[in-house]
Amino acid sequence: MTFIEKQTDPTAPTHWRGNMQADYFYSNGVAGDKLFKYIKNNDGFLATPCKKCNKVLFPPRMYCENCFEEIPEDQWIQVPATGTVRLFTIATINAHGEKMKEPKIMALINIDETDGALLGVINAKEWEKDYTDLKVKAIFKSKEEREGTLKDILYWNIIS
Amino acid sequence: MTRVCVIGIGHTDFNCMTPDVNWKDIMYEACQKAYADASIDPRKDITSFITCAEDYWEGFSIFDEFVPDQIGAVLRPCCTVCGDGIYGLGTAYMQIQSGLMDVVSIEAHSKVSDLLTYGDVMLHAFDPIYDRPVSGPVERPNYSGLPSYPPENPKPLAGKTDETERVHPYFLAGLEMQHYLRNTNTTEEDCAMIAVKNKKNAFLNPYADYEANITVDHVMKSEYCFKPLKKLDISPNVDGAICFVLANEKITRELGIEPIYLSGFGWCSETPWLSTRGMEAEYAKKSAAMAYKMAGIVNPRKEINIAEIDDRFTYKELQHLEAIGLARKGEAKELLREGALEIKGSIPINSSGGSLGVGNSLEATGLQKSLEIVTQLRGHAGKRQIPDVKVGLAQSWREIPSGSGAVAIFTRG
Amino acid sequence: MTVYDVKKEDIARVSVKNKRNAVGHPCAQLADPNITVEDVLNSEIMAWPVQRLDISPPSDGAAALIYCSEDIVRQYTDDPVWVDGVGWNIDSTMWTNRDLYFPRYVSEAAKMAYKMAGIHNPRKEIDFAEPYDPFDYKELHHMEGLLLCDKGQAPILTREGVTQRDGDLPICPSGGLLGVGNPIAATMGQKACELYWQLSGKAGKRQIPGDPMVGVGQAWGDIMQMATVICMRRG
Amino acid sequence: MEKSNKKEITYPKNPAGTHLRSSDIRNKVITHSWWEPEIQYAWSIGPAMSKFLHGLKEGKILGIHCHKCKRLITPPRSFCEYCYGPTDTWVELKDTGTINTYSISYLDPNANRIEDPILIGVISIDGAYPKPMGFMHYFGEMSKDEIKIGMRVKAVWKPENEREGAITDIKYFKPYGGD
Repeated sequence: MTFIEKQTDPTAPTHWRGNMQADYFYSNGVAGDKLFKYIKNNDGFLATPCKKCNKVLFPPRMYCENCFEEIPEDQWIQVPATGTVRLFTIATINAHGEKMKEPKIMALINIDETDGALLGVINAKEWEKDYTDLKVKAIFKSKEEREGTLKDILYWNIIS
Repeated sequence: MTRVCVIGIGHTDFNCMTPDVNWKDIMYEACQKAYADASIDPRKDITSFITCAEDYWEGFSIFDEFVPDQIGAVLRPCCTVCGDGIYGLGTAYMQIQSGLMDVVSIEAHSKVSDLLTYGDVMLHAFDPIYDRPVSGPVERPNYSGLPSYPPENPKPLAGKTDETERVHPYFLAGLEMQHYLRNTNTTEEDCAMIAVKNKKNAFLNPYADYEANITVDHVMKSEYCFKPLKKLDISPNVDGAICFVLANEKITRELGIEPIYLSGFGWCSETPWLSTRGMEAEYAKKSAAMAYKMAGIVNPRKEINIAEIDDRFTYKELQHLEAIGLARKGEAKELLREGALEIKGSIPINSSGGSLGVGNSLEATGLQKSLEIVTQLRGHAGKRQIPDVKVGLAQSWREIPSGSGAVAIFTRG
Repeated sequence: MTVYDVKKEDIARVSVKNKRNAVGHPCAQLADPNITVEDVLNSEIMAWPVQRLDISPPSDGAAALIYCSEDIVRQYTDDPVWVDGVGWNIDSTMWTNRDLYFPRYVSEAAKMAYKMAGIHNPRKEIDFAEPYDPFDYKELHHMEGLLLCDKGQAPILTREGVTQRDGDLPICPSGGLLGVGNPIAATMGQKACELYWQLSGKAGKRQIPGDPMVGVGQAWGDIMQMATVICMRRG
Repeated sequence: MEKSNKKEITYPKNPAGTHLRSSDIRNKVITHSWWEPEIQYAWSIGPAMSKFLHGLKEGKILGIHCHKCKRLITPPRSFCEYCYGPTDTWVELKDTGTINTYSISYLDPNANRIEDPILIGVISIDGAYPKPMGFMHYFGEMSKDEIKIGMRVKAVWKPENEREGAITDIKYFKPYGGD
């Protein structure tokens, strides 16, 4: 093992506390900027069709990661802010590993008219229910409060 | 081209916390043991050094700088791979096969007990624009250019009330588990059996920290954290360090070491877009295909004698088994129910106890898996030794939220 | 500065040269055709002896290169640029326990790369270099580490104009980090791109006269302890 | 071999990128996302550093010996990075030394300009060897014009009841005449 004359005093210091101060400012990127500017003024989304892969990509991007082709700006389309729950989980633990006051229903939602999906929180409180395949609709903040981030979507309401 | 051999392995014990030693000490201990195992002097005989570490786990913004001293690499070629230790094996493989290096040391470790905010660091790996905000409230930082928390008054751990509403990033595993169970008709009880099996195997492994004698009922009655994922479906974190020494065949023979070959290696990364990722562990499938091809394995189910599969969550072991072709889709649960995955079964999986039994050692996970395979191939596995093992496979995943992983295949000479 | 009695003016010359070199670079953030040594010496003091114009700014940016094997290179190009040698080396974490006036880790990395590239006399065989220059004194430090001149001689070569683009040993013809910008982890990419452009004759306004054959690039990292070196040769 | 794929490689369309000013963010010309991760650590300091910090609390600078390499190392560590063997005997060093290198910083740790510059540098501690061997610290009781490489310095300690087992238990190093 390590050195020969060892520390044997159990009252000696053992830990050094510190934090990593790291605040980040992320540009949404050219595609993200376009989407979030649209969300600020509309209750809907934009998507990008890749003609080569025959897929409508959502969230929109400048290029398709599958075929690596650029997607021209004139091909962007508008899609509604509705979707179908592909997967859900009921989360009870917060990031600190403690129990939250109330569970949250986290879902991966297939966005209508696209081949893409978005993570979201479902606004419901039935912990035993199966939410898979339910239709949901994004509920946005009021237009004045929107800041151009994903947090402009408050949660998703079940519509069927 | 030369073949690549494992000539030394070394590791510390794995413990849920290690307040007495720092990260340098555990790295030093593991490396020193590996170099002694290979009977080489690192300051003379090793031509290249590799560490696998990720800055946020460690708490340093350039972890590379803290590496050379304790692995013996001062004023030598040394690099840090930001990723699982298994990628270090791949890097070493390339360096040796190309003839650039003769003897390479690979180290990976976990000192996760130093990290007080594990969930937040993992959440930091999510896409900041499309995924992270969904996890819960975030305060808008102060942009005046001054850090908002001076050192004499650090931010309190539990913070403001809304911060405790930030969901733990493991919710993504809950989503994926649901997908897996639904698509393969696997039950939560099947997943519970994985926890039971691996924690039982860990009893036979002297360095494992989470051995336990539990039943399916125990797991089923543990609370839902991310339904359907339960507390005992999740591998708990652990500290530990592992070091491997690889060399070309000529040096291995000169040292008089019975060669264990690193005969196949593959790696793959899926898109980071959760929206288009299939949640089918495609990364494991592709990396295994690459490794099988390199190792000349045509029928993995017949040719592989033993495997260590990433089991950071119980369902992951089953999902990965199917992805790498050791079971057909939906068939992993059948093998499990038959007992084929037990140490005495036809294809023993995670005889070491896996991450569920040893603990989740973060970036050291890939090397922990490889360590078990090499120990088994050497015949040094003691009470958990599996007879007549010739070919073993280690597979590792870069954990949530990634779709990245790698596979290494070891063969006894 | 103390060990070799280097003048602040000679260090500032590096910054002036690189910011002027960057004028022809399409990605340059800090090109300035008219900058003088006085400008550098009069810029605000950050941490003496380092002043504002001695420092490269952190920049956004990305660099990409495509390598291919010798077997298939002719499918893509008739005049490849070869990667002849690479080297890397790291010194102890405990930087307060060693000499800081000669970067041994750079020289060890350079020796590894030169050996691979079959370069026996770097000063004669290397036509130009792109050493890492986040601060102007680091270019001088790294020239010595890359064994392109004797210890303490780099400032003199700079003063005599040897390291100018049309000099005998052009250093940072791209403009380096001081002129182009410092895209932290992409710096070696930036330098390797410049080696490629210079060696393939595609550097445009920045082209070094006289068809350079061999170039060396270097990056630096961590806490004064890590160096990587790459040698490229015209095909 | 078939030479079919050859393409002239050119610069990208917009190599210099898009200039973005802080006013563009303030005026919401572009949208952005922000994140302030909560990242805290309690690093185990390990047996060597523990003894060293314990020593500082008692007003001592400790070093550790490596017999094989004939080094007396400070800050101490549990192994010698040169021979890769364990280190052996603890030695109490003097709290005096020599300035190895220094800088005069006009910026505080958050890059704000300050009038009174911070003197900071590396000190070779007396008794530790081979030279240079020591650590980084602040300098005080000297002006920015006085400081020079090779200057003799001595530690100024915090009062005993304020020491907490940290490198800052030494307030700074001051000029030192005698030997």
